[in-house]
Amino acid sequence: MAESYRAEELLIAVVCRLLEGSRHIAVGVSSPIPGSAALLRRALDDRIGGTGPKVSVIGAESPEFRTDGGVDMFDCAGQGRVDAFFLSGGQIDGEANINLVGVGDYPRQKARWGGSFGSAYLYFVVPRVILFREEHSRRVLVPKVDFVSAPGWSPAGVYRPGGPVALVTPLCLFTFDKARRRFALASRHPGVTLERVRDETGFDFDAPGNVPETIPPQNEWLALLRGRVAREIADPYPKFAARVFGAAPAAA
Amino acid sequence: MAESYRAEELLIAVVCRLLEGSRHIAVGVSSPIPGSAALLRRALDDRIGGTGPKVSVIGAESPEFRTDGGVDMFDCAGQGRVDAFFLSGGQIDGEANINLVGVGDYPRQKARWGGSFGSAYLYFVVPRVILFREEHSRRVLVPKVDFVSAPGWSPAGVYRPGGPVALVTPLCLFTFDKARRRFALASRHPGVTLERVRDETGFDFDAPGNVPETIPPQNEWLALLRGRVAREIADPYPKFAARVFGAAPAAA
Amino acid sequence: MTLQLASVDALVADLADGAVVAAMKDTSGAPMALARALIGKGVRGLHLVNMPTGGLFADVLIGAGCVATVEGGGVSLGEYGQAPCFVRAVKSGAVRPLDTTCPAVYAALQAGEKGIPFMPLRGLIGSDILTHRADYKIVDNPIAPPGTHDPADRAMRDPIVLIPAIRPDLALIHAPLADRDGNLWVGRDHELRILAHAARHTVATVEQIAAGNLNADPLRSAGVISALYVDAVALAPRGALPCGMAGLYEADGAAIAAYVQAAATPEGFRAWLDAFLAGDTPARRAAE
Amino acid sequence: MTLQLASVDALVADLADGAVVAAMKDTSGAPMALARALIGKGVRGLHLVNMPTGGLFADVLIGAGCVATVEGGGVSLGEYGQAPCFVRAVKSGAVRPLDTTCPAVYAALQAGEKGIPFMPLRGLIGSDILTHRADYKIVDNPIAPPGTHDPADRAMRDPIVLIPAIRPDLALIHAPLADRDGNLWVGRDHELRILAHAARHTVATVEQIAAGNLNADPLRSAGVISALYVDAVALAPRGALPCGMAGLYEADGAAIAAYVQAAATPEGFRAWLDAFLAGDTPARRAAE
Repeated sequence: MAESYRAEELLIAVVCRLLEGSRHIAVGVSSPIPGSAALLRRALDDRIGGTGPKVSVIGAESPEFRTDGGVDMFDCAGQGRVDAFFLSGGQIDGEANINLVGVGDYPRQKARWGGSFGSAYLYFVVPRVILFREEHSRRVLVPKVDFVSAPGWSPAGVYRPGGPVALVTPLCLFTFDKARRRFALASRHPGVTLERVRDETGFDFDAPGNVPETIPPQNEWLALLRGRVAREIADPYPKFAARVFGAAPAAA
Repeated sequence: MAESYRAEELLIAVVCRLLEGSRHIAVGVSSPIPGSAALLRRALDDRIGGTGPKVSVIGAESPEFRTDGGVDMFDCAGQGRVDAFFLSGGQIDGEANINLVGVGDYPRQKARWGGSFGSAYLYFVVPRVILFREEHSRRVLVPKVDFVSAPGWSPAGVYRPGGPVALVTPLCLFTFDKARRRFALASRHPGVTLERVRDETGFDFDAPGNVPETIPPQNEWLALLRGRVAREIADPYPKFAARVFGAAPAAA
Repeated sequence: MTLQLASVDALVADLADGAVVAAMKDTSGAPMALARALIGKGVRGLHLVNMPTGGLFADVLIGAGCVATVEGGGVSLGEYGQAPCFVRAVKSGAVRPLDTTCPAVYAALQAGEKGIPFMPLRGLIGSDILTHRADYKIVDNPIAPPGTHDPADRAMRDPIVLIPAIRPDLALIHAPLADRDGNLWVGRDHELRILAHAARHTVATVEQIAAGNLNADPLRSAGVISALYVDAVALAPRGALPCGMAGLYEADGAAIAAYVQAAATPEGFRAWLDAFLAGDTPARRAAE
Repeated sequence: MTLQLASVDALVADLADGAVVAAMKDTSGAPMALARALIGKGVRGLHLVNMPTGGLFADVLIGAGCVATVEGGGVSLGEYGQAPCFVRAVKSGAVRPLDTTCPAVYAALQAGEKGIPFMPLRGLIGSDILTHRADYKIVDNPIAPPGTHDPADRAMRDPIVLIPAIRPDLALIHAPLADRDGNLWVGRDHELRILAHAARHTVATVEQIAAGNLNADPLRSAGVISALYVDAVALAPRGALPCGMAGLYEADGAAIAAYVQAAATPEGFRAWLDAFLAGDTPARRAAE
């Protein structure tokens, strides 16, 4: 019988599936769910006898996960040595443009966020960028972002080995079609209807005739998640680990 | 009464005078005489209550003199933080072009030396480059170098805060006139005639009506040289220190 | 060349209004003791370069009215939320944001370190960062592999952005350790070395003064900023608080949360600042 | 991710003829044990990048016929004189010299490290290096300060050289220490980190294997090349001889002087090489 799971665990499982085959996954700041997904990926790969991906967590203290600093991390991505990364956005639009700067006319905007951080670079050089946002609403998923921190696609001739592959929200999983510059609904999370996704999404997207439901995390995934992964994610994200898994850091 | 001195001590004194006012002197590989001059400069400045220049000796082991490595040293010079450096040449011509590569048609030359090393960069960015060569002959001081490792001057518009100020040989001291792109004979070492300098120099140079004789090192300079400087230069150049000053390394 | 230890105030005494100052992200040693000195001195109009992002240090300086321009990848208090003074100052126009992406800040400072006028950087093309950065130039990559660079074919021209060098007038550092020769130990935080090299002048507060020369220790010397780049050093134990120092002390989370709450209004920030300037440090409060 | 220790020969077993290999100057840990493996394997046509200069390691590889192109700031045995095999091979045309200046090698590898196509460098203009380096481009600095860049005024155009990136196929390192996770400790020799980052693959011989993870030690970790960049490690105590290892052992001056004398002729070099390949190391000779 399938165990019950938390909403976070479902999202972790969705992201984890998108990371299959990665050799080096980097996780940015304030990303406990993507971070857990990367660690789950590693735990799964380790189990089947392979060598799990290297996971670098920006801001982690433990030698196993920490980076050599920002310059090295960006250089590493520039060398093509980072396969997967996660980005978010205060606004994300239907062409996968992301906005981390603010709403309204720049620079004196009516809403101002932190800034573009590494997005305008990493979105270009990391082959598998997964967009992740814990709010699915028309406020966030807009027809056109007010400020392009990083564009979802680039014209021919622009050096761009990287870019978005998917967008994960609490309602669904979209995949990004690079050629068509559009999202397609790949699965809706259990209990979510296509209509609800359409209602709460500000941009137009493709949807197959019969949108499958997101597969919930298997029992063995949940066991790994609540064991090894929970202990590991408690290094960079102790509060998250305690809240979701009731876990203390591995080293504590 | 003036003490007798060795030929090396005279050259050290000549170079040392050219270093007056430097805050940071860098010394390249295989440069015991320039290195000793830099350390004498520092010893003299320290004596008069000032703070002597920082002396970085490429290849030195002691923390006091060693550099942070090649990249840092070149960057440091690029920042304008190296005031003086020394270059030499298998050939040096009358426009202060230097050749560290070889004689004859490149690349299959009839004589081949090591290569240009840092010259093609440091000659441009270090304000006070002193050319130093222990052989004064028409073989070395040529009308035109066969290969320009680094040019003695640059056209207007080329970024060039640095360049040659002087050429020191066993026979004499030339200063370089940047505007006229010519050397001028500043002094001939004791016992050397203008005629001899002309005979043994392959390029044309300016000479005043009455060329002064190089001032020999004062007794107090010789004392410093044979004491503190001899001990210090024995770190990077133990054989030189033993041969010229009979000195062992300061730390030994 | 033995360095005299200075007072923290003396480190910034000569800093002129309008200077370009730079500091690293809070987790690399937030120079909070230096923030107190800068605000106490009443400096104005600074161009603050956050390497590559700003946090509490930047927000406090902005709130105190010291900053005219804030450059970097972003300003945020991370898990504590948005930086309240930064957000307010940008919205009101009190501060001009020079938004960019983190690796562009590093590229600019590395260009400064090398004495080159610019550094190329991938990415950025098509972003609104570029729209608002007239100082960034797009050129056609002259080194593009053969066949990819046909000037007649716009699609094949391989555009690339050039980031102009930054050479800050003053770098502000809080480091774990200095020696009396003026060398700083920053451990594996190699970016602090880039910062000190790029800046025309560098001052540092430190947690501790080491006995002997840091470069004489083969283990320490791998993490040293040479005295060549350091103008003055002052002792400021726990000088990063309420931010943390890796391996020495944790950030004071309660104090940062209290800051976020206080700084939600200009009046609240002013009251917080008065206490901060009066030296009402978390350490002192904890002792009460 | 525990690394299996390899044999020295295994480190280069997959290296193809014609590959671009890079190593640092002899004083940063000459990978002499790897030279033996490369020559034993009979690799040919290498493009050898000396970072930034070559010494005994380069000269031996060249003499053994492994190298088609030698790139760098120079090849020399320093106080022991010219590098005999290099000089002979350049004169005969057996090896193509790609002469440049030391900081250009660093710039090329730093561009490789950053994944950018080129790095600008001051200097070089008017040198014959530039005459023979068609791959180096001169452009007008697009970032020149206002007023200095009038396209009509040739004298004011601020030309600057762009150095194309180098990404070696294989970096060859001899380091003091590695751990079983594949991290290398290189201390203050930060350039070795640039080399490993720039190269697509890196192999290393080391003097010793550390207990535990080097990154777990706050002092060691400042001088570590992350395992992320290291493909394989082999133990080779005194693996730099007859070159020295800073802090561990001195160069064997007598052995280098003997090399210079022997390598003055092709026959002499061949005899020296036979002994070298047979493992007739200075340490062994000293024991006899």
